[in-house]
Order: sequence, then structure tokens, then C-alpha cells
Amino acid sequence: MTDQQTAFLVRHEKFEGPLEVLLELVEKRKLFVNDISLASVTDDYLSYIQQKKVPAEQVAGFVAVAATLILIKARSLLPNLELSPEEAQSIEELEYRLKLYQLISAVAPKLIVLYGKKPIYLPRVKVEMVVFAPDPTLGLERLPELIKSILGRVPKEVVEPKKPEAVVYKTISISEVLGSLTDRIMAAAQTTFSNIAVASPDKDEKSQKVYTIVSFLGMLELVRRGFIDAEQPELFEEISIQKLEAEVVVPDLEETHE
Amino acid sequence: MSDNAKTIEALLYAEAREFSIVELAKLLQISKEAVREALEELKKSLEEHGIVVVEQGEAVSLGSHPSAAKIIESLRKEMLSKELTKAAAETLAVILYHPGISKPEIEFIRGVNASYSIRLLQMRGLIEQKHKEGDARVAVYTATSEALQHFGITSAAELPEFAALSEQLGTLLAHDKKI
Amino acid sequence: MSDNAKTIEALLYAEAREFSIVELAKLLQISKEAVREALEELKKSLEEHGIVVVEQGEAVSLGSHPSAAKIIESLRKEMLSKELTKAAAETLAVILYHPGISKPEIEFIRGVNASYSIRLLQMRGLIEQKHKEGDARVAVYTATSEALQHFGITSAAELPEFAALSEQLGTLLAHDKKI
Repeated sequence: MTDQQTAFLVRHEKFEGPLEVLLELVEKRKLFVNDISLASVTDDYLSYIQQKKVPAEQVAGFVAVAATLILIKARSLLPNLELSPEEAQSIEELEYRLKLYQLISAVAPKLIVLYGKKPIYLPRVKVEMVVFAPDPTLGLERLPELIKSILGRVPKEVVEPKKPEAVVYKTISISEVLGSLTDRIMAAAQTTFSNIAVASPDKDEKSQKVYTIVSFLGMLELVRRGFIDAEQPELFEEISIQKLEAEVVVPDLEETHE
Repeated sequence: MSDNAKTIEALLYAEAREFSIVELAKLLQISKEAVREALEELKKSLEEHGIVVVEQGEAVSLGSHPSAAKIIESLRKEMLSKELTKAAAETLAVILYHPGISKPEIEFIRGVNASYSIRLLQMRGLIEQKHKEGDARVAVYTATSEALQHFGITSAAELPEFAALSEQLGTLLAHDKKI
Repeated sequence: MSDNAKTIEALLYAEAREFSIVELAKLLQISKEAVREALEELKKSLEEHGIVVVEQGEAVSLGSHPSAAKIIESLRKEMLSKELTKAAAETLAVILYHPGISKPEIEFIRGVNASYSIRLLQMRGLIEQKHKEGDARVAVYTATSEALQHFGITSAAELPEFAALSEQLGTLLAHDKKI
């Protein structure tokens, strides 16, 4: 394989993946992988997403991890928060996915060092005694099919690479969501959570879930900072929100940890 | 050395490619068990030699001893590629330590799309696609003997921390299936 | 076995050709006498093996034991008479529709290592290796005239859908080079 081929294939993977970023944040703080360490790096992770432009094809992966982290953080802020079985499962899943990835990312550098250092060589290919021996079952008419099946197998991205300038970057702006949330709280001195939860611009259920979770985290953040008071009389009932101060500063996640 | 071990050695040498245990059993008209015994014998008798037996899964081949790598390399114009990127190394690691893993499982562990890494590793001859036992619709991946050769080892068991790591991966992945 | 004997064995095995005593002495940076001693040692330790040391005057090489000749011959006959595997058939098709293609290019298009298929097709006289025009170091492959005759055509242009398919293959490869 030529260097260009390698370069082409590798370029697509240069961008760090969601688990890679998360593991780096946990390991930077010399923490073990568990829900406590994940809650403590949530802000860093959200801020990473805000600062770096996540390639379009990876947005879904980053959002899914971010949503789970927010859930973990929310649970750590509200110990009596009841999680649905799916939510509990997504937390557990993120934890052991990260543990799996940690194992692999620890051994990979060892393989890189070992690779090609002292290889075992196979003997050179010997083509002695050529005997003309065609395959009678392989006729002319089958050849186009063979080529077409090969062409069909080539990954689409290899055939039509996105030019770097043409790549559409989509970023998830957590602060935008939080800003809009705050505006609504300002507008209505007293409101309920379902009124202020930000609607997802995409109409699908999955992305609305993420927006609701982000809105919820934003609300918790405001409670923690003493700007609002939230009350939920019964489990799964509507949460009522009360503004405590006249001035509400848009919580800027980047500011909280830098 | 027994006749079987001798014949297998001669065959592997003359054909200069890998053979599966099944293929050897058919050619020699002996049982797979007898092939495995002969291979053990061959491995033992080559212990002090410049030739090694490489076993990966069900495939067997002969290769030069890693200690002679430098001198052989000096004679070869066609260089082995010596670089593994982080992405390729991680994908290869997952496949080496958990043979028969599927693409979704690789992606589950690494958190990113694995198409490019898989294709790259296939093109370099380091991994190959197979059908999952019991479910031919599912494509799974295993490392090739060539991958072991690049690392200068004769079986996957010689990989760093192989036993512990492959067990941990197995446990964590089994957990996934319970959910 | 001594280090010298081990290295010579590895070298003879990997390079699969004759070496002169002088050449071995130079490569190992030892005296001719030391090479002869190491060869004697190697011969002795291979006595019970399927691989033998072949000495012709000042030239040394390895060979397979004559006792395995029959099985090797029948294997080769079988290999020549069997249907082409899908991998070999695809490789042949790619070479037919894109004459003068190199091994890395075949691997790029098919996404898998092509060494074994190329060797098989060469041994069956269906393709031949040539040097690339303008860069003699690069080996490229074309179908043999016997292969074309077998398909009942006199040039690749007569292949079904040749223009469209060879263009698509060309685009794939050209795009690869642009990056």
C-alpha cells in the first residue's frame, strides 16, 4: 500500500472519538473509571464539545455520551433523583465501555512499539514451474459481475471523499441551550420545567431527549448557583420553578472550570 | 522426528504459505488430532533453530526466527511497513485479544466508526473477515499469521499481557450481552 | 545450535535462494571457515527433519526432503486443476480490466492482501509480472496472452463492458493518488 493510501484511510480517524476524549479527561485527573469520576469530568467534556468542532459523522456519538454524563452529573447533584431502567442502563453501559476502551488504549502503545521491530519473515514467493491451468468454470460472462461486486464493496467514503473544505461541521452548543433556558426563566417569574425545557430543532424523539436532559442540567445548575428554586411535590410530577434573584447570569460552562 | 512431522515440515517449506489444520489432515490422510501432535513435535524440534512455527487460530506456517530480522531486512528491497497508527493499533488490539469480534462490537469498544481502520488492516493483510460460527450473516474479524509475524511472535499467547487482557475483554463483553 | 548456524538457516529459509559461502561470510561478517562450520552444524541438526541443506560446490540452499516429494507434487497438481477461489477470480478480473496494475493497487481496490492470489494466478499461467514503465522497481501485472485466448478474446478491450468498468476502476485509483 502506498503512503497516500495509508494517509487517506487514517485521516478519517484522526479526530479523537467520544470515548477517547472522555478517557483522557478521567486519566488526566488520575481517577478510576466510575460514576463519581465521570460526574466530575462532565463539565470538561461538555466544554470540549463546545470548543472543538466535532465532525458531522461523530456528532451522534458525542451527544450520546454527553447525555449520559449529564444524567450522571444530575444524579450526583440530586441524590434522590429516580432514574428510569433505560437511564440506569446507559450509565452502567458508559462505565464499562470506558473500562473496555481503557484496557485497549493501554495495550495499543505496546503493540506500536513491538510492530515491525524484529519481524518473522515468510520466505520469498517462489513461482517455479508455471503450468497454464485456467478455470473452465470461469467464463467471460462472469467477469463483469466480479468487478461490479468489488466496486460495490468499496466503502462509499473511499469513492467519494468529502473535500476538507466541504465538510459540514455541526456543533452542539450547550451554552445556547442554557442561554435560552435562562431567558425563559427571566420572562416568566414563576413557571414549570416542561414550559421552559428547550425544544430540539430536530423533531426526532432522541434529540429531544438530549435537549430535555440538557435543559434539566441547566436548571440544576441554576439551583446550585442560587438563582432559582425548584420544587417537585411528588415523583414524576411537574417541577415548579421560582426565580430568586432579579439578575440571572447565563451559566457559562467554559468559565466554570478554566 | 515422526514421518508426519517431517512431511508437514517439508510441505510448509516447499509451498511457502500457511496451511489450515484441516487441509494438512486431508493431505496427509490423518486426523486433525494427529496433525496437532505432529505440529507440537515439529515446534519442539525447531526450538533451537532459525526457523519457527507460526500458529494463528487454525492456520500454520513457517517463518524465519526474529533474531535474524535485521540481516534479512538488509537483503530485502521491499520493506515491511513499520508504522501502526493509534487508531489502527487499537482496532488490531481489539481483534488480537478478542478473536472473532464483529464490527459493531469493535465500534462499541472504541466509540468511533471502525470501517476505515478495518479496511486498512485488511489491506495490509493483518486481519481477515470471516463468517461468524452459527450465524453466517454476521462478519467477524480475526488477526492473520502475518500480523503475528510483524510482531515477531509465533502465537497470540505471546502478546503483551495476553491471558489477563483477553479474559477481561471477554468478561466485559459478556456483560454487554446480558443487558 | 550456534547463533551463526541459526542465522544462516533463517537467511536461507527467508530468501529461498542459493547463497555462496563467500556471500554468507560477508553478510554475517565471519570467516568462510566459520560459515563452513556453521553449515556442518546446521546439516547435522536438520538430519531428522523435512528440510535439508543442499550444497552444490560453493553454493548452499535449503530444500524439502525427497520423502515428501510425492505429496507436494499431488498438491500442486490439485492446485492447478481446482476452480479458482473467489479471491483469485476477483484478482484476475481486476488485472484483466486494469492491465498493468500493481499489487498495492489491487489490495486497495479489493480491500484484502493479494499475495497468495497473485502467486496462484502466476503459477497457473494466467497473469505475469512486468516492470512498470518509467519505474522498473515497481512490479505490475497483466493477463497472459494464453489467458486472453482462453476467454476467446485477443485484447482486454474486447472484455464485456470493458470501457465502463475499467474507467470506474481507474477513477478509484486516480482518486487515491490525488489525496
